[in-house]
Amino acid sequence: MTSPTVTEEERQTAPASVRRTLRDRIQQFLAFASLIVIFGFFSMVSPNFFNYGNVTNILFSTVVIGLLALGTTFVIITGGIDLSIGTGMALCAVISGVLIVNTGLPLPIGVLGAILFGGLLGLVNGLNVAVLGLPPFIATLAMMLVAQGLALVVSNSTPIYFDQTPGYIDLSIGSLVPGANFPNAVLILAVVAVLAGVLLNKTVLGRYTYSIGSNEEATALSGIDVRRWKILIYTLAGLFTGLAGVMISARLGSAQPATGMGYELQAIAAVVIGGTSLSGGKGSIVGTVIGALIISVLNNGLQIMSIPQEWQNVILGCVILLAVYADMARKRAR
Amino acid sequence: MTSPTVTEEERQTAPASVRRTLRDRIQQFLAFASLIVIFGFFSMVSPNFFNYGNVTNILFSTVVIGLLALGTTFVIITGGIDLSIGTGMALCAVISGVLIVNTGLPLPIGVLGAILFGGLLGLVNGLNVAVLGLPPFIATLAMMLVAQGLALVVSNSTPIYFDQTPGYIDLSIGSLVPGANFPNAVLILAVVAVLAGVLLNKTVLGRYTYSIGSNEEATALSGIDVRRWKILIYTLAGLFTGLAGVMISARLGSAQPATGMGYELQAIAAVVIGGTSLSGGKGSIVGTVIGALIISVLNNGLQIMSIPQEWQNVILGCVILLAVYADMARKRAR
Amino acid sequence: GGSSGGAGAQGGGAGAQPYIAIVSKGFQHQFWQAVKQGAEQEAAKQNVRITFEGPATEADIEGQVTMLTNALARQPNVLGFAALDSRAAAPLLQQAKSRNIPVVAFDSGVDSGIPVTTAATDNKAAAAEAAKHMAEALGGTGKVALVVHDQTSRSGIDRRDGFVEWMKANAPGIELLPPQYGGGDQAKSADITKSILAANPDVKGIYGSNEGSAIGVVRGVQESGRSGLTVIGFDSGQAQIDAIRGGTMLGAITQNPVGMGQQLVDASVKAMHGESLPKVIDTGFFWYDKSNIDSPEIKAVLYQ
Amino acid sequence: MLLEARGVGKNFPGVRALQDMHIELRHGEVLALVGENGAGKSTLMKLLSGIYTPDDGEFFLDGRPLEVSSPKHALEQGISIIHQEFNLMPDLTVAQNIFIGREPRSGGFFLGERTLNARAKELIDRLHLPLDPRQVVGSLTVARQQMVEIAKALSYDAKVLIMDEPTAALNDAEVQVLHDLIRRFRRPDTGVIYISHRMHELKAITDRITVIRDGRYVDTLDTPTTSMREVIARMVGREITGEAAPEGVRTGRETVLSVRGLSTKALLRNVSFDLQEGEILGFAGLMGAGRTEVARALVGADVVESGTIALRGRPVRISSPAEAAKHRIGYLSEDRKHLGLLLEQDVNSNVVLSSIRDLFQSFGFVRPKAMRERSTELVSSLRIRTPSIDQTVKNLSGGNQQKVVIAKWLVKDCDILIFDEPTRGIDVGAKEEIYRLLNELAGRGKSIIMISSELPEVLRMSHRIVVMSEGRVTGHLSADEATQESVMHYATLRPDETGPQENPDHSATEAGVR
Ligand SMILES: Nc1ncnc2c1ncn2[C@@H]1O[C@H](COP(=O)(O)OP(=O)(O)OP(=O)(O)O)[C@@H](O)[C@H]1O
Ligand SMILES: Nc1ncnc2c1ncn2[C@@H]1O[C@H](COP(=O)(O)OP(=O)(O)OP(=O)(O)O)[C@@H](O)[C@H]1O
Ligand SMILES: [Mg+2]
Ligand SMILES: [Mg+2]
Repeated sequence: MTSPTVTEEERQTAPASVRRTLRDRIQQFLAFASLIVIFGFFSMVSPNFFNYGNVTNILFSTVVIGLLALGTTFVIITGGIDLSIGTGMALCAVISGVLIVNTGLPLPIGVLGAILFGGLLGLVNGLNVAVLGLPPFIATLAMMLVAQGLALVVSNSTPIYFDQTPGYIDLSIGSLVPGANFPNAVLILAVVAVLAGVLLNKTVLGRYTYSIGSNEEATALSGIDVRRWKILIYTLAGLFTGLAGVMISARLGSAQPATGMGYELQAIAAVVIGGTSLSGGKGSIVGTVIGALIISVLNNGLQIMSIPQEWQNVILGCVILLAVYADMARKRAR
Repeated sequence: MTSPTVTEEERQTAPASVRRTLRDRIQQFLAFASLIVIFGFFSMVSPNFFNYGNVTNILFSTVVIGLLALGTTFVIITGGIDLSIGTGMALCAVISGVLIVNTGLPLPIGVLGAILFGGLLGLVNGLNVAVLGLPPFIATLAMMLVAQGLALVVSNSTPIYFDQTPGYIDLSIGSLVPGANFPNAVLILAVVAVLAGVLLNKTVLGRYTYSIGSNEEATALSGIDVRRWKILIYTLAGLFTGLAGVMISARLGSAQPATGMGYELQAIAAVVIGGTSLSGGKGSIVGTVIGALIISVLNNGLQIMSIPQEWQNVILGCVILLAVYADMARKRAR
Repeated sequence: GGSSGGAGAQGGGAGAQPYIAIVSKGFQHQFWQAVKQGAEQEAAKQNVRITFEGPATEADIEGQVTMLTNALARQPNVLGFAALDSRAAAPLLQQAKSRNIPVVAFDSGVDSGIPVTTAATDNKAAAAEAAKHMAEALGGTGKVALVVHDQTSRSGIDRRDGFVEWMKANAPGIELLPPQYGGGDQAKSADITKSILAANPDVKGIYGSNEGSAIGVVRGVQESGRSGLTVIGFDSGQAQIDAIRGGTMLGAITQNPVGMGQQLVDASVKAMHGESLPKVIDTGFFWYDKSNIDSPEIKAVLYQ
Repeated sequence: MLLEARGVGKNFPGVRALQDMHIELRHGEVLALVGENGAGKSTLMKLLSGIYTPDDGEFFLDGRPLEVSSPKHALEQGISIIHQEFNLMPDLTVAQNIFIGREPRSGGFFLGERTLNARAKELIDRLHLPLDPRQVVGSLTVARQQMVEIAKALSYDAKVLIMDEPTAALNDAEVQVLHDLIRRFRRPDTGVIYISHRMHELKAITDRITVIRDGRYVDTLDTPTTSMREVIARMVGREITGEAAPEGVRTGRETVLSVRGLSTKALLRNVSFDLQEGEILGFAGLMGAGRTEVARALVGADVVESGTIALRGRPVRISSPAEAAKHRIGYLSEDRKHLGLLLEQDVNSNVVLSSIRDLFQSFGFVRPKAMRERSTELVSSLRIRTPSIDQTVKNLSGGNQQKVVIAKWLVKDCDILIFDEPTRGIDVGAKEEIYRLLNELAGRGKSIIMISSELPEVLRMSHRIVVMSEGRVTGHLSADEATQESVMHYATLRPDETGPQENPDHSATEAGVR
């Protein structure tokens, strides 16, 4: 990590806008600092924390929450929320199992099918929010319940095992680099995060995501088809949910219909810890990734240190408070 | 149920304000309609649904969620959210056990202590939100984790039983009216709901709750000490959480440290189904009570009909969508 | 934030004291606390260090897998493991094997040859025992309802299926209602029980498949003011013991959680020293009711 | 005929906003549309931009029937609008706001951010606006936000440009810039509809004036041959006679508020002034001079770095508007939408908001009847056009919303009232009423700070004037000394030109009044 340095001269001659970008960059680096502090702390107190194996573990355990958080970042920036991502993920995992194991479709088609099914769930959310005008909280709460039930119905309340398709499991725990023992899941998360970043920062979709969250009415008055974009954004979040379903079932070697509840809260927490505002208009992919990492570093570190389990949540809560407070205080200080 | 009738003459001469109140009343009656429709449906399809015993069951099963939802209605109207009510409730139950069973304090003092402890949790939330300026989602998420951990720590991960204090259990399942088999818990919920209604509609606190939710900055610039009122409102929600802790432990005859997670989402759902907007400024106690009832009528009715359980959530989700949609369509139609 | 006081003793796998990492199916519930207690007792006796952890709910399979990963990162001498879904953990168990960390399974079996032994109860047989007592108490006829804690976890499925299969095979006069699932939450299970009673006034018996479900059933029956029902539960805990003494509950099946914890640690120590172990250590289950609840052998396996 | 409306009508629940309205915009002309607050001007424009659909009547564009189904549709047909209320995305930058929906793209989907900023820069330079394309709009002052709106509207290649009170937030210099822009926009194939309550602007920029009243068409007059007096008479149906000079100027009264060396991190440097009992103290200056910031710092809405505030000689610390209110100081914000009103609530709730605790409660319980009585009283005394005090404030016309804000502070009985742009968006008739009100308040011994960007207003109302420039006080003028020229002299004085008057040591709190 090399922090950008500027000579005093440059700073004085640089136009305001350039200076601003610079400051933004430094600030994101500072947001990173919370994470680094926590990381450093655990490295010091526990000999088993900072080594290749455990850092890989941390990254690996970030994958599912990370994917869900990435998708929901878009929704939250529009000022919405998506509670259906947890159980929706379980349903997509089951669909993947049905397609690949029960139906015997080829792996790539099954995976694509599951992801697209996630998109379908998102589409329904989007229609409910944008066309029927339901509050996102209600629309996605209902979808959360429906997906939970359907996952059980479709799977007949039994896990679906992928033992016969080892390639599927390799999607998660396999390693592209032979011998490196670096799970593919982490690579996938990285690639998807970059894609999400590009989508949010460099495309029209991203621009309208911020615009809608910033002022939905004004966006509509500027001639933008807000409905259509909102539907698209929820659908996009659904695709991430679908991918998360694939990745969790690949990790577990099975589609578990009863999991998923509670993941939505963790993913939303990651997004908010990462500085995205629940009232919309503000947020970043980098922030979300940092937020997700903060949560998994904390979980991992506390477990590695063998802190009594009842205390782990207490500490987790306090550290989250501190991290967010520090981030805010810094922003305010500028 | 007699709907108010007005002759054409009255309507024409009545001043606008009176007419509006009337219309409001009719509309609240209409909001009630969703509930009635669902209730009527179950009464028709299942002979065992509509009878004294089962209606009492429904009311009784509404108590805990209802209490949590009432408290959190205030917070949501300010534009905030409180995720800590579920595990906070468990912690308060444990505190009640510690005070009454382990310490041997007299019952009323123990109950009061538990409720006040809830207020303390709320106070901490309020300080974090109003003074440190943390987003309510984060502040209360952290409190959710902390309370969950503390409930286990304080209780040593064991339930605390109230069998030596039968009076405590009677708070919930005892019946004031002898022989009527009408549980006290329902009476308590009713009384508290009325109090909450008075507080929200007739007091300065209620006024400011709405004002803060409508436009916090404008409220502050109008010379209102927004911080102080927000702290008060979160504290108030905490008191409700404390009471819910007392009521659930009285019902179960024991303080269960591991429960609570998930109750917050149900309570928030009840509030939102009841027409309170998560973006603040709008909401009512009557709505929240109706929302909580809709959820428990649905749960009860589907179970009574012996719908396979995996379908129950699917149906629950769809009905919630429909109920909220119908309510919104009606409001728009006016 | 002065709450990190519990962070004291831990020192990686390098210490002189052997270290056994135990990952269970749960943590907060009484049953697991009793297992933990047994394990701690035995650990003190054998002078080994243990850690005991488990996910918040039995649906959190990924959480358990992560805990297992982290437990392995702590370099234990032996790994104790109660799998929520044994196949999900297969790669990690493989990793343990390749690092020469013996695995001792407990509570329920692991579908693989890796564990050196399994200290477990046969949940299906235990549930069948419950069914037998139910049928006897009802004289072989009547409607029976099931309030089960979970529809996807191993223990939930076994305790449901063991009960149902025994009834189908041996008690044709008993009519079983479709099982309802309360997640082991007492209040929810109580509400479910009351709905069942409202919908089926002629129910004669109800079976609750774990502590939370069983206590919920008892509460539900009490709250609905019904009497003359035969309630059979599972596991122990003070509320259930009281219900049996008081007559609301006929009896219950208990496993021996404290014993399970002890056996687990004992077997782990043996595995560490390379001693040979039986493939299965049956930790057993017991039927208890008013008649034998105070007997020493039952008292020993109940937790309050 | 470029644009024509015939027999247009529009009803809202309980309100007949427009009735048989007609309007004719010729090619190449600037047509003024005037009328009292709530006359229906904005409603007519919203019909033209597709936000509402008319209940009756038709529109014609270049003689062809025009139906507008959505804002987008309006833009496509060449109708571009600056709405009375801002329609900006505060989290986006200036450039992003201007070109929202028309971003330069590559591959149809990827943004060309550099091109976007370049285009915005070009546009801004062409319009001579003091904006930086990359600045986030939410951090701009109201006036600059208004400029973004103007740039946005002009960036469309429009035939008809509609401006709904574009100058409400601008001062005279900026109004000149805007008028230049309009003159350059006017071509033989285009036309402008210009809504304003500032009568002297109409003379300067418009060709004809259409007057409407109570949702009905009244008359159309040729600007050059009409006196503003006539226009006003048609608008309000009566003669408005306002005094042209400040009323009841008193000197040598007790100083109630004395500010010394007030500085803030962002802008203010060593601001000092005194306010006397029963005085109207005007604050003049160009946009961004820091007048709003003085007010906010005074009431504790912004953090003060250094400086002292004394009330009747006693030093006080005011760290929040609530404390200010306790000291009987009230602040009426210039940004009514974001800082002044609870838009989703009714008139009644807004009017009583700041005084519930003082006037409308007993033992914590509110007294709804007392509140309603007082609200009703104010609605009629300020002539707020609303079907009832239960109307949601959002549904009031802009000017009437402004009156609600004023009503709120009239209910609360403060000793010191700071009015920041109190007549923004208010019609001539109502303006007179507000002037009368301010004078009456001062007459009752209240002390008033009036911040205004309309110089004539400052001159006519103020007993004394404080002039600011770039965060510093550059001049104090008595009513006799104050003229357009003298105020503008101090307002354009660069602080480094003020020589010895300026104390470079910011921490000095003892600097006297000059
Ligand atoms: N959405 C609405 N619902 C109800 N009434 C409305 C709505 N919009 C406008 N009105 C009413 O219609 C009337 C005309 O309002 P409009 O905004 O057109 O006035 P205006 O001429 O622009 O006034 P101003 O100069 O104050 O901006 C007002 O009485 C207003 O209260
Ligand atoms: N929220 C803000 N963030 C950053 N800068 C601000 C903010 N608000 C005001 N400013 C800056 O402070 C300066 C003074 O603004 P202020 O509103 O006090 O001026 P004013 O004299 O009241 O003029 P007007 O209200 O006409 O714009 C401006 O240059 C503006 O850029
Ligand atoms: Mg208007
Ligand atoms: Mg200003």
